[in-house]
Amino acid sequence: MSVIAPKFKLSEFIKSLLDNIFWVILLLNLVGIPAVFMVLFYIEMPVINGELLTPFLALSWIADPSRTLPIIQAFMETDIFRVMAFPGFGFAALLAAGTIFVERKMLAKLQLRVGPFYCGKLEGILQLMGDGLKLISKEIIIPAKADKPIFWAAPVMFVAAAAAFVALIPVAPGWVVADVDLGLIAVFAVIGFFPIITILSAWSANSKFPFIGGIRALFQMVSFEIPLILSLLGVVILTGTLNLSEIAASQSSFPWIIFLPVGAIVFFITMLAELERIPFDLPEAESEIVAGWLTELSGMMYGLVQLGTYLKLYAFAALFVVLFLGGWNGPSIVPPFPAEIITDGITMGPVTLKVPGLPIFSQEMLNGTFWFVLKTVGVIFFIILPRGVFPRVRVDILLNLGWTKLIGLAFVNIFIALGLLYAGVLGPGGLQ
Amino acid sequence: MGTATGIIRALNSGIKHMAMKRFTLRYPEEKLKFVGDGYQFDPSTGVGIAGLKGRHMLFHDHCTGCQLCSIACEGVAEAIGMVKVPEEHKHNKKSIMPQIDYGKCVFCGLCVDACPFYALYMTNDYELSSFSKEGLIYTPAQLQVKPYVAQDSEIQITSRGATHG
Amino acid sequence: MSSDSEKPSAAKPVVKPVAKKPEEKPVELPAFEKGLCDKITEKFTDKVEVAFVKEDRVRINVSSENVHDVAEFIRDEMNFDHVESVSGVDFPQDKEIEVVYHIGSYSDSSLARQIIVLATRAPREEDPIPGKDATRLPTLRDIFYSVEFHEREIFEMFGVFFEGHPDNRRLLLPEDWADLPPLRKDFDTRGR
Amino acid sequence: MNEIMPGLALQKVDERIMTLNVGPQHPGSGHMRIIVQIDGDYIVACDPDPGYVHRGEEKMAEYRNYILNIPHLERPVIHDSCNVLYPYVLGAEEILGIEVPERAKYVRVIASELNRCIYTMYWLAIYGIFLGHSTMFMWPAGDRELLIDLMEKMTGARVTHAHFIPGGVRNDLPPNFEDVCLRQVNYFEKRIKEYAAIFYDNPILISRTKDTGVLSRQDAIRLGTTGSVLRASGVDYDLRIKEPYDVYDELDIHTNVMKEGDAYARSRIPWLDMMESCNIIRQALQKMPKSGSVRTKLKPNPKTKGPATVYKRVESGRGSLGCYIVSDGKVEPYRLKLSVPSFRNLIALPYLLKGEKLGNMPSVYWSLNYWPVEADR
Repeated sequence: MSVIAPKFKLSEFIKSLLDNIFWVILLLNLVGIPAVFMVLFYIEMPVINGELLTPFLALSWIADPSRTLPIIQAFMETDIFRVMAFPGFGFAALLAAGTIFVERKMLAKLQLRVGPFYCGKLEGILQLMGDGLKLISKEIIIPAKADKPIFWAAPVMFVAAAAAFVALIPVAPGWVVADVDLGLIAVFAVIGFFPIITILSAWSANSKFPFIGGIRALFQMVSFEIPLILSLLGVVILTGTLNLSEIAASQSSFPWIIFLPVGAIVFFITMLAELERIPFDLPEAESEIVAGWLTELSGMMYGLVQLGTYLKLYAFAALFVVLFLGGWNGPSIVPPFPAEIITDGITMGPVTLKVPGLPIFSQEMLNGTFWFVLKTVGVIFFIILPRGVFPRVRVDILLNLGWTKLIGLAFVNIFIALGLLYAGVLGPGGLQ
Repeated sequence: MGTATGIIRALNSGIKHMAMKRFTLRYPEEKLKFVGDGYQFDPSTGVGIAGLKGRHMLFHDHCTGCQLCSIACEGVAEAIGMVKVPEEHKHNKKSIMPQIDYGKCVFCGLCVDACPFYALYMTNDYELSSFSKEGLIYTPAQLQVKPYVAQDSEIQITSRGATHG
Repeated sequence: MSSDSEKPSAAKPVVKPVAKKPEEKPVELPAFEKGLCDKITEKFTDKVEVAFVKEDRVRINVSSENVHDVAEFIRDEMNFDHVESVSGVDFPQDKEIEVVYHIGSYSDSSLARQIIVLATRAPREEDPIPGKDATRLPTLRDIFYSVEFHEREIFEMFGVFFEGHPDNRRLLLPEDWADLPPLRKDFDTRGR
Repeated sequence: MNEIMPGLALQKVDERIMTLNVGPQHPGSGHMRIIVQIDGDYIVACDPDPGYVHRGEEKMAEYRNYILNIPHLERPVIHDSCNVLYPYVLGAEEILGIEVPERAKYVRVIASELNRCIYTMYWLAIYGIFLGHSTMFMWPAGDRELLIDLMEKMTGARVTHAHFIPGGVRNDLPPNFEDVCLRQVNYFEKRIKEYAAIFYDNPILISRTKDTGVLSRQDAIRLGTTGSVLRASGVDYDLRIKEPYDVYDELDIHTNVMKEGDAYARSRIPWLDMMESCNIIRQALQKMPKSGSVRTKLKPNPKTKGPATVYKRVESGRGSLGCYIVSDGKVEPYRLKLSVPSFRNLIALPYLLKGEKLGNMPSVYWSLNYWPVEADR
């Protein structure tokens, strides 16, 4: 018998399990299904088999295999799916979670240690879930003299701003949450929110170390926004558009990094600074100012900020891919969907199953997503790698770098772009 | 371009190390190998024999109850107390033997140096954790037991870096 | 406190038997150290008492009035430039606290092995009020900058107030320490 | 207030000045507090406040005899426990009048050099993490294991060895130790050379620590600093050469001196010293008598020759470490004073930090090779 839990009884354990299952089912019925219905009422329902779908029909027909896929497809067309799942939050959060795991394992490998190992049996793959559960279960402690409403709101606002950033990223042709014409301007606008949220959180905590960290974050982000914007001007000059989807589409034959390597390097460095990653993690420099502006955040508030940070990391990497590496463009490697399945159905011995609604995703979309994710992961690798290699820089070196060197290089990049434009090599829309 | 070369050298060094072997000793699964059977002391020459300073081992047939180990511990940790044992030995008139509190012991081994009768040695056993303070107090009967210590891992130096086997 | 009264009687000869050593066997004295010692005795003839001259170590006992001058002479004329250690030794039976400066030299490589041990004594109070009683010595901070923290430590550990020290505050002990200076002999660790 | 309690002082507060308590519960301080006053990003005043881990080793030593002092006197720097015991053991040998066998002297030199590397690796790991370089935290912490393994084979304990004793060392080397030691030390040296690309030649590190906290040669001498801080300021002073103890005069030792005196030089000197230590270990293994006694027999409660005072010093991982023993002829020391290098280097901290940026505080502070527990004793 274990000493840690001496009063363990199997019958009581099973009883508690049943108890939990009962409550889950009860809550699902009382809250979950009404919520689903309410959501469905606000979605424009498609016409399937000549009949307008109602929420009731949607839930009942989904059990019919011949109607399941068309209904799912119809939901994928809706905005709420795009915001919550594929090009939006869910997809980004999944990539962010993957980033965190890969970062930890990769750093561990670089540092000749093991990293997360025990949680989830397979090389600690469930470690992130464990950390999340821990953060949720922790008590949230708020400083006594903090400005409570702002202090509470700051982490939520941080995640919201990061999610807004994510919404602007086109993942595959046509797959983008907000396809705005002034997409790049919108990106700059969203980036402009982060220093404000940071300084709000830091100021409202009413504590010394968060205050210093917040001020550092403020001037770091503000001073690096200018080279960030300038470094992207080259791309805008060459493409003649601010729409991110069109910028990505314009790189069908070659990515802009071939012509604008200087701009890409400047953007990469400013990206590291905007993301507060080593070597530019001054706002969280632990040996000087404890944890910077995150010092007083605890429990899930800290978890939210971390989630927002990694969403932001994904969004910046994706922006780099869209602007310089050609977005979803790449050789077609996903095989076309076998036509006989659509026409003849799936034959399994004597049974032939005809599934209407296939294919769910088009070949173009799958191919685009594949290349996009591959490139993004590559960029994320190079964002993560400096953490294992470089120490933290100092404030004056950072500002010196931002205000003198990077702005100068960004102007060099603009002149390169203008030169290319006037020499007639390139024009708006790509290679002439 | 000294800065750029320096940065590239650093990145290169970092990436190269990803191919090296992990050095971590995964403790509960792997356990370190030690030399010898623990620290011992030869009173005739006055020189110890190398070995891990772990849990003690008491040889009841050598112990005379002279309290020298207890006196040696007095200025260090005060971990050794003399207790009555229900045994009768000719050389141990008072029937007292050391009882060691591992909550206090600092494993310096000066008690072993103090013993003139080869009665107190140290062993390789270092896993002494217990759920209670009382569990850390080892009576003479417990100290008599020779521990089994798993030793399976050793530092190996390979072409891809050092590793714990 | 019976044990305490025994200690000083044994502690007393710390200086004296060794102090006679140079007069008894002057032949065995190492030459270089003797030269160092002679330099000081020439200048301060009867103000200093040479306790011993050993290999690499010269010990000089000075009264508290002259310690400042002797230290200045050691720094200016003999190229000793820093104090390695300042230790206090409590002698309750003599009613004195000895403060020992170990002075070394970095800048002169021929003196690298040498340590001049400069000892002086302050009166000792039975009931000390650190900083307010007669247990005072002149500070050497203006001569050797490196004694700053050491003298602060002696102040809190022995209650020796260094007059002229710019920053005579507590260093290691907690702010609310309201007991005897802990390294004095009458501060017994047993039973505390 | 100032008169009642000398430790407390009320200060006037300028509105521009912000007072930061760096420590004792701060990732960038260790077991000490640095009261830093900053004006914007510049430090205008700095007041180190050690003493959080003071445990009165010197007082404890007055109640124990010369042998029982050994386990607790190594506690101030457990990572450097052989070196912190070394001056005490040398002093006790002079007071007790014991000779040390030749082989024991070599064993002591090997143990002392191994321990110096172990300490320096730990110091380097923390220097890495202070600068935000997590790899430089993990690599030294892992490679240190190679030497800890050697010390464990040699002394039977991983950290607090209690190995040196007046009259030699506690036990002889285990069989086959020389080969294992040579192999692991050679690999260790190869490893620490790899730190150059990622840490010491890293342009970001150089730009961050170069020309910060410059301690000139005159100031280094005047402040009485020691060890790597002194050698980084251009003073060639190493007790292993200047005042060789045991068998250091028979070994070929080379000191590393840098002229710059900034935080970078101060952090580079210990690294170079580690390679020198590897060299010394190899020489000592070669010259060591292959057999012989390692310990002069000693009673458990040894008698002294009579009243005496001894001041012995050795070069530890942080600098010269002195031990002043006053004996009144009893079995216990009458007074024992450890003159520790960390305490001597601490005086340079307020001097160097004044006028520096806040971002330089960790690099300057830890480059002083300061070990808070040792300074408190």
